[in-house]
Amino acid sequence: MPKESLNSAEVRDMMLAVADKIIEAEPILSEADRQLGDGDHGIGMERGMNAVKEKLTSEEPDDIGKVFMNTGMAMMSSMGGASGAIFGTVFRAGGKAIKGCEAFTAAEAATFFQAACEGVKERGGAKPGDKTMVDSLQPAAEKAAEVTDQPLPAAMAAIADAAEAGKEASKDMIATMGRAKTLGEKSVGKADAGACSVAIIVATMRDFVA
Amino acid sequence: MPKESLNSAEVRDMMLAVADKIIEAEPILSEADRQLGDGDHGIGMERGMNAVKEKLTSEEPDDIGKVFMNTGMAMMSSMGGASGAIFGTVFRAGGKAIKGCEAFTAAEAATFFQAACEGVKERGGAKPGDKTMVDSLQPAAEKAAEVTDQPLPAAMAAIADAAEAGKEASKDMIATMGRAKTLGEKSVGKADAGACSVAIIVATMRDFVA
Amino acid sequence: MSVQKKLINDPLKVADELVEGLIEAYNGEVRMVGTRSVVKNSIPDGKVALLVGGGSGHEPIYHGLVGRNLADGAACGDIFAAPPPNIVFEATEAVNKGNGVLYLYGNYAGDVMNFDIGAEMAEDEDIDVRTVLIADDVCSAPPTEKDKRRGIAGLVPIVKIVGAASQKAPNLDELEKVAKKAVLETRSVGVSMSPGSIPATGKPTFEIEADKIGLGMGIHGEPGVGEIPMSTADELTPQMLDMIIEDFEKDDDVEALKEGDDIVLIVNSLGATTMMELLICLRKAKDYFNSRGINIHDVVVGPLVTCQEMTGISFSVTRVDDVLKKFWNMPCQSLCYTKMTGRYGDLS
Amino acid sequence: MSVQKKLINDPLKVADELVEGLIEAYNGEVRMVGTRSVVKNSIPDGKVALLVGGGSGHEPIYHGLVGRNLADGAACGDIFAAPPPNIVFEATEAVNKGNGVLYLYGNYAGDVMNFDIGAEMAEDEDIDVRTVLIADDVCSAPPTEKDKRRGIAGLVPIVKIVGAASQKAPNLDELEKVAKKAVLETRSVGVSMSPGSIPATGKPTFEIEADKIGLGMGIHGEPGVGEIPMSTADELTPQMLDMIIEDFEKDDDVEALKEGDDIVLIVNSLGATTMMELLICLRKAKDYFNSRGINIHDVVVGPLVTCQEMTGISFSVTRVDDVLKKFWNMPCQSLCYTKMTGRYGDLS
Ligand SMILES: Nc1ncnc2c1ncn2[C@@H]1O[C@H](COP(=O)(O)OP(=O)(O)O)[C@@H](O)[C@H]1O
Ligand SMILES: Nc1ncnc2c1ncn2[C@@H]1O[C@H](COP(=O)(O)OP(=O)(O)O)[C@@H](O)[C@H]1O
Ligand SMILES: [Mg+2]
Ligand SMILES: [Mg+2]
Ligand SMILES: [Mg+2]
Ligand SMILES: [Mg+2]
Repeated sequence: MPKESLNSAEVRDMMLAVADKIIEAEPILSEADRQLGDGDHGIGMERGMNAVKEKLTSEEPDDIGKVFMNTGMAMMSSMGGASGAIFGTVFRAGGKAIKGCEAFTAAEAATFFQAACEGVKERGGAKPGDKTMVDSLQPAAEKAAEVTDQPLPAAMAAIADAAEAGKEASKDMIATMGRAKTLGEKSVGKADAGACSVAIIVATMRDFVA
Repeated sequence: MPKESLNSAEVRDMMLAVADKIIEAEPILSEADRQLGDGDHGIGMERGMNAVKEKLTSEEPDDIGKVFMNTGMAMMSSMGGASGAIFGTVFRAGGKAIKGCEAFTAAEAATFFQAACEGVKERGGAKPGDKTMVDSLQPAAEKAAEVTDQPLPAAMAAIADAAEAGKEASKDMIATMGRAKTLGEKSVGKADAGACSVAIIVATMRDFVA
Repeated sequence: MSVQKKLINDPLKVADELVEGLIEAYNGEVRMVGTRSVVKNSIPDGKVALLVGGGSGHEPIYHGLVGRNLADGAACGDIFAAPPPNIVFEATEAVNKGNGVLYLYGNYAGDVMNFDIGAEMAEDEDIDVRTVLIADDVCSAPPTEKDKRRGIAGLVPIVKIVGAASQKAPNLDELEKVAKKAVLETRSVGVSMSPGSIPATGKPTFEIEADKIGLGMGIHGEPGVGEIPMSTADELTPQMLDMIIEDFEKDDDVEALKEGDDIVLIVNSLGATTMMELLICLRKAKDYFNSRGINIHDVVVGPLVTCQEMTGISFSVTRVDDVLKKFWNMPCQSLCYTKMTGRYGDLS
Repeated sequence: MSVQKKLINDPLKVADELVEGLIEAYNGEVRMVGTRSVVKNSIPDGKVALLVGGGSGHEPIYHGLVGRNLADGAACGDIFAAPPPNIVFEATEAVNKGNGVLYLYGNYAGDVMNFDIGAEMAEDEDIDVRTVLIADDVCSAPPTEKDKRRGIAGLVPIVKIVGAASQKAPNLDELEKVAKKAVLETRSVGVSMSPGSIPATGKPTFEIEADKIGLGMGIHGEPGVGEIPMSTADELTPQMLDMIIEDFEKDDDVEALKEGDDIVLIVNSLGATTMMELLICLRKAKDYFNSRGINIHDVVVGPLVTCQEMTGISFSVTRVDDVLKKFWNMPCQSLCYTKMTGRYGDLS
């Protein structure tokens, strides 16, 4: 049954679903990183998501923003690596922006993704086109801003499509940041590992509310 | 044309033939050592035989015993390893025993192989049955003592058969010396690398006089 | 290359377990702090502290550089992953003796972000933190973009020098100056013949054809400037050293390496490359510098900065003037590098 | 395992070239003598000299053990081959300072024969030579036949201790006594997961199934006591240490290792096995000795005695009483092992 809005317990369940999907995708994510980086992205995300599950199931989910922030904190302090800081920032910055909100709707999603994207860009200095997870997160955030008046399931579907398209677009980009940058032209044709994670995260959120 | 006796130039040429055969057999000898030891026997023998060629072609072969002794010195000082000392001793001890002889005949061959075998046993402490080159050299020396009254070609043929049979017999032995000893029962079925070298050396001497 | 048989336990716990072992290797000189930091037991009050760190799996660095006249502590990440901010912060608190903490680590996006967040946490506690990034890999960006370069085996002479300097440094400013100078004067080039594998997946970090080597590859298997045919020690050594010499020449921030200069030379194995190969390459490197009138003041050879069982080699050159030389010549002791006395010490 | 891509030149010249490189690594402290010997530049007149040696290809040993408070010289053979007698003799002449030369090397048939012939040559020149064989590998023969045992990584603590003792040894007799005691108190066990390869042939030195490891294998890939299934660090470590403890128990020539004893522990990589793995095993070894009340006085971890890119690990234990401990605690410096000061030295 489609959900028009989520309460804090549902947001927690959604994040638990995200955690499981990412853990499941570990081999895919590691392989993507092996093509362009050092091959550990899936391992790191799995470690982070296990910490998320432990954190979210050990506390009462009293605030939607805090559920996301706890997700971010759990990732940041367990993962390390570029993605620990980056994905930790996604959920910490995104969650902080909607702290205190009563329900997670398309409007909150828009606030969340835009704050997340700004936070990541500030933290890591990556611009769109640098072949990082920003290339999936930024289109998602932009689309989210356009669909605030839609029901949550439709909005999340549009956002997920944008994230997926961004990830696909990252294939054509030449890496300029992080470990892949010296690949230069050779990096063309392969999707960025972090962008793959963003696409999976957003798709799982879409499926949860659908 | 069969040779009844060899002068010092012929002995030198025989040793040059031996050197070429051993160099040619490098892969076989290394493989035999790889089965039971550290896999370098062929390399060491090749190094030694290259030194022998250099030594023997740089000097006039005035004395038969000295040709053999120079062969031994060249091996001993270039090879190192167990086989440098052992095969160096073969030719040094054998050569010393016939120093000053006028011609290399079956009688000199007998003196040569017996002194060589005694020298090796004293140097390395191996007994027949220990699965070393002694298991090829000792039967060769024993046979040589029996055939002193035969023409050199026939005598060398008999000695070569004995060396070959000794090498074959080494397959059934359990290694108790050197690197192979901890193989124990597992060493059964494989010929000793040094025994393979002895068999090749004696066979080449046989072919040279035949 | 097939999956390696590694002597580990739970593949996801290797970082924790190896740091536990590292503490034992130091046999009383260091202790574990917080989640996964290594800190010296005796840091004098008021000492300007030196903190290093980075991902695990490259042993003996980074945590192996904690020691006498070296770093005071290390923040240890998981395998090939920068330490999270909380670990950086815990290490910072533990090494801080009231006179500030210098962060000195390799320039990787993940490390920079996590150490920066750690520094923000430390500053909230009024701990003075300064950061100098190690960026010695000349193949990872042109001299005009040194801030984009990776840190590889040049970190060994840099941490050695800065660690010595930190013993008597009057304040963070002075130590930062030495560190910046050491970084500026240090340049490295690496090659790799075959990959290491990630303990958790058993998978190699990259693929390469049997007759090729990766020129300029990073210590996580990051691609370098290209693949070239496998060659000999005597061909490859000058080719790599030329790249270092050219980099000193092309970089406006630093003088060219010239006749009469003194250098410290590091010949590093990336893991499975043998000491035999390092020595054969060193022999050629000595010729190379001799013929240019450049004096090898000291040389360190061995597996110092590794990527599991990766094969490959890197050269690092640090030009040492009288100041850097003084710091280089001090004795030091750690898992990664130990030096009893100066080159012409009193013991025969 | 496929043929390794090695950074060498002519495969038949690797031994000569690596020893040339080794001389450069010592940067003025040692020189090449004769065909292929490494000798310290400053050996005091009248010093009882210490000569080590053996085949090349196991770097950083044996020639890497020449150094300050260590060996005075090394006779270097070709890859995996004992040095020929003339090299032994040349090294002997060079280290001899009128008070005799102690030969201290691993117990291999080839080494014994060649060193013996070298000693005969030296005696012809009135140089007093004494030989002590290193035979620490408990898997290579039972305690009743210690004279048949191979020398493996236990040679590192033994040469360290005897090198220190040789600095002040009054005569060859006294040094021989220390050496015999160090040998008696040192026991090792090794395992191997995969072979190294011979540079000249590119071939691995042995074969082993993907899920097996060779227990008790020697440092040239000599078979050990059998093949066992691949296992974990925490299972294998106590299994190996038990063999060492049992050997001390069963040997009538030596007391059992008991509570309160002090030991020096060596955790050695046979080549490509990572420092990460060594540290994980060390962590378990520490537990093991702790629970038995045996005190690890000092520990050395790293690739010290290798066989090219072979994977595997060995543990060596030397029990140190007050005399051996005094020698252990002295500083030393060499390519293979450097120790700045004792455990509680003056530098923080
Ligand atoms: N500065 C950055 N800004 C945004 N994303 C980044 C940045 N650096 C790296 N990333 C993302 O992190 C991913 C790599 O993560 P991971 O493999 O876990 O870390 P590491 O690079 O430390 O091994 C990249 O695919 C990229 O999407
Ligand atoms: N004590 C000994 N007496 C006689 N022959 C020996 C002895 N030790 C070794 N050998 C011979 O040497 C051969 C091995 O030679 P090689 O591989 O060249 O030397 P290493 O054992 O030093 O690698 C063995 O196959 C054996 O025949
Ligand atoms: Mg990665
Ligand atoms: Mg051999
Ligand atoms: Mg990583
Ligand atoms: Mg050998």
